[in-house]
Amino acid sequence: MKTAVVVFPGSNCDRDVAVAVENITGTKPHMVWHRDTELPEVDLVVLPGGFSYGDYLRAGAMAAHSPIMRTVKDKAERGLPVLGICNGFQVLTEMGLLPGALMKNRGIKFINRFVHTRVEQSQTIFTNKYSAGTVISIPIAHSIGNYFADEATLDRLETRGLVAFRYCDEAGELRDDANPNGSARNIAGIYNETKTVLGYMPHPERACDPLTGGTDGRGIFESLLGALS
Amino acid sequence: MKIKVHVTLKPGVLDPQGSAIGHALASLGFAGVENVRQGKYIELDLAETDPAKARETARAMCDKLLANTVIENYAIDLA
Amino acid sequence: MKIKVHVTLKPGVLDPQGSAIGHALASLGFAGVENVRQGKYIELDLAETDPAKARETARAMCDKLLANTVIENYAIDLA
Amino acid sequence: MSQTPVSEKITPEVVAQHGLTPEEYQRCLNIMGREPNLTELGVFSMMWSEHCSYKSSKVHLKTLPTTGPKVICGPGENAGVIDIGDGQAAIFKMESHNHPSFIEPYQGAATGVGGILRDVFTMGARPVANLNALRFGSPDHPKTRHLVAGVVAGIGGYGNSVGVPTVGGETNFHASYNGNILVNAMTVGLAEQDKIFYSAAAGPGNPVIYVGAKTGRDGIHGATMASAEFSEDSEAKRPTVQVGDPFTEKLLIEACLELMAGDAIVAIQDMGAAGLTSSSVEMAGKGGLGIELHIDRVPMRETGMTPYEVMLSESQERMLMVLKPGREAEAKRIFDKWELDFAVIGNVTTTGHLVLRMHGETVADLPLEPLFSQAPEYNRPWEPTPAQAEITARDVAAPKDLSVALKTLIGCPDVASKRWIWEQYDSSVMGDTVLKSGGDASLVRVHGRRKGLALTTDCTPRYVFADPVRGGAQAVAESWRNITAVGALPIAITDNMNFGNPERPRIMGQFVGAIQGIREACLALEYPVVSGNVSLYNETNGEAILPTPAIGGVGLIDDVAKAVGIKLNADGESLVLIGA
Ligand SMILES: Nc1ncnc2c1ncn2[C@@H]1O[C@H](COP(=O)(O)OP(=O)(O)O)[C@@H](O)[C@H]1O
Repeated sequence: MKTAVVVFPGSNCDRDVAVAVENITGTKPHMVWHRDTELPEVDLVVLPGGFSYGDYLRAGAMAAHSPIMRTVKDKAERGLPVLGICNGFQVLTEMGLLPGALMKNRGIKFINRFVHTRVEQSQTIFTNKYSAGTVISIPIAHSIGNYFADEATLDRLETRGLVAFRYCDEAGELRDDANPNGSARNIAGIYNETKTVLGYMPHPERACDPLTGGTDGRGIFESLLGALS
Repeated sequence: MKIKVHVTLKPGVLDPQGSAIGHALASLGFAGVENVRQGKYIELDLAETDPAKARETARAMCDKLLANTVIENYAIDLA
Repeated sequence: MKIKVHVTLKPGVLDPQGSAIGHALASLGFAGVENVRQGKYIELDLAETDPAKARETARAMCDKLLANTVIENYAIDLA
Repeated sequence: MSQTPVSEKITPEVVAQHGLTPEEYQRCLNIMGREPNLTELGVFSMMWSEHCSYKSSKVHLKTLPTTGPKVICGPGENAGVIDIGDGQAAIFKMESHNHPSFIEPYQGAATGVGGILRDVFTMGARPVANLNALRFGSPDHPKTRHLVAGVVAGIGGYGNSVGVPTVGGETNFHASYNGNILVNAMTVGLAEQDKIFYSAAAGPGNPVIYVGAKTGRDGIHGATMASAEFSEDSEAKRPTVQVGDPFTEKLLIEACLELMAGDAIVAIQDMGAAGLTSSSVEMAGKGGLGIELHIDRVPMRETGMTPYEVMLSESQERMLMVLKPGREAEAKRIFDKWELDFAVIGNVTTTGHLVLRMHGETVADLPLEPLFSQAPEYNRPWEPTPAQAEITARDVAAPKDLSVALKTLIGCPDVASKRWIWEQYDSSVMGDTVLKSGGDASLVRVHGRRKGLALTTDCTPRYVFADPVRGGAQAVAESWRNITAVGALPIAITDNMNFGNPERPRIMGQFVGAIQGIREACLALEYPVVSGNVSLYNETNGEAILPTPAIGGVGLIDDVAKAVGIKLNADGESLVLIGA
């Protein structure tokens, strides 16, 4: 499986995700600079976490307009898988590849802690190594992760099975006190219509090593490896 | 030409920053404060001197970058 | 009584957000854009109905919380 | 603002506003052999400030043990360097940003983090961990809540954005900090031993390069505002608090490390608190050379800035470097890629002078060697802190109800969980944090290896207040214990000496006592001091803070998998109490 990781000025999880991808897939990803206009031949594009362009104006707003993203958008619309993590998710909503928007956490503050999210769909390229309903323990690290969309959009996401992950308690219950940032309907991650683009607020790449964050995030990269090789 | 842009959250969109300010004001002893909303205020100078064209450019800037129309409204003033 | 507050960085204070927006606008092809500054815009409702008193309260809110006058200026509008 | 040259009239008031005593000014006159102009006076005032010259503390700091088999570079450079094996080095330092954080908690704390990060990556290290030692006033003081919220958000806002994990720290509350909080930030970085960069300029003729953000009128001393030549609105134009731009800092880290991978750099120094003045003076001074700068080539954020303003500006996110001849284009390419300002602003000379030019005209010319060798140094009078009566356990009545006592203890703000603080810090970015806040020392794995660094900050100010010598020793010992407790071997410390007004013998006595205690503990534990920072004059209305010598400790563990935390892992585990 060949992967490209897009590096924006201000990205800061680009190395982390590259390390996780290499460890799990055995192949070093291409690091693609935001000003490039061409993508290498790859099976997956990852938009990493961080503070692209300082998160100034709005998180992800400026990155959404960087030269490489025109190409990414083009290819994503024609089926190239894209995984946006944290800031990457924000970029995906800003460029319209995913619906809705990410807003300031309801508690305003930046939060870095382990949360539980429930896998809502197991039949996707991102989650086929999990079973539906599996609860994974995974860190979040953001202040702008409060998912918002209008009711009609939320209903559509639900009926089409496009909600990828939800914040929940250890037992998988969708409780409000298990929702760290106030996201609508406890949404932690969503797919596009074809389930080839995933935006996910938590950091699976930080949960791929038993010494530093457990291994619950490996499933995402293992699923992709299985589906895209 | 100076352009002033106000970007505010659409009515109905929750504004956690606004509410936090409301709480803080209350705990500082300011009574009777309600509906606090926080938005952005952006000022810039535009070389364009024709007001109509300037407004049009400003609108394009807002649609493309300055506001996220999924959640925000904007208002443009020329000065 | 509706209170509108603009909080802006004092002239000379670095405005990293403003400069970043300026760069982004330029790279989106908007020419002739200069001196982009970003500030905050806060709206709130105050129970007070006397304009002079409302303004005074608003001023106190700005001094105490809404602005840090070491680096920021504020302007109050009553509506 | 107009470009009128600054007034050349140096009155006793102007001298006093620059923080120089009449005796110190006499030294300037002797060195110059004439009256300095305002720009030159500004350079003297900065270089001879307490902050840059350590004039009150130097004689005592010299007594600290700073060498050892694992010390590669002790105090004197931007940060201390220790050997961690495999040809690698850990580079670290702690620094205060107390006063700005009190005035503008968010920006003050944020720029404090930015400054200490620069001290570390200037030396070629990639920053891998941040820590912070915070002291606030009493929790029920009306300002405390606002200050805590702002400082914590500022530390997080900067550290999270640059992508360096904030892995630990400490937080105390005490009424003595009501009007003078302490914000001490520590950064730890990793470098290859053969890729460490120092600040001494070399090679006359070599180009001097300015990179990073533009220079504005940030932080220029309030002292100068009285000068008549500044316009009425000058106050509005001179923010005394800088605004940090972590985004630019992140780009600066990446750009500098990219350039450092090659061999174009001869010397490099960040523009810290004393800006272009101390960076240029120190680089040339350490190299025993001269330096000539063209002020008009400095990238500026505002128009009409005078040489005085440019030299004294404290704008953030800027670096100065000396390159090998002919390597400018290569360096520029990298800084262009990262969209940072880059300018060749001068060159290294053999004159031994700092020469500043504006549009070709000489606007300042001063000899460097005497600026260092004749810098004021004071052995200020001090009184030892009177010994207090020993209180033994037997003197204290046993609490009637142990559960009430326990609740009181764990409910006390100093002991209560600090989770609400450290959850606002990204502690897991970079993927190598093994132990974060919540235990004794934090542990960060060396990227790509099994080994790791154990990190902690410690001080118990009320101990130091009661007995500076033992309190100073205790802070070092606690840091040693915290590192040992996770299974690592303590190697070296950095210190941040926060005290009141050194001109008061009682305060100076606290300082001297603490240094003595730190020295004794460091010697006994073979735990040298490799870097540090002194912050004096922490007082409001004559009320000094508790003496607070914060200690930042660094240790090494061969295999992070063998580290132990404080978590109880299973039923039936035995609890053992050891020690005195
Ligand atoms: N400002 C802070 N930043 C990060 N971590 C902190 C901060 N304050 C306290 N902590 C963390 O909380 C824990 C308890 O702190 P402290 O009470 O100072 O510990 P101890 O006295 O046991 O050394 C430590 O793990 C420390 O790293």
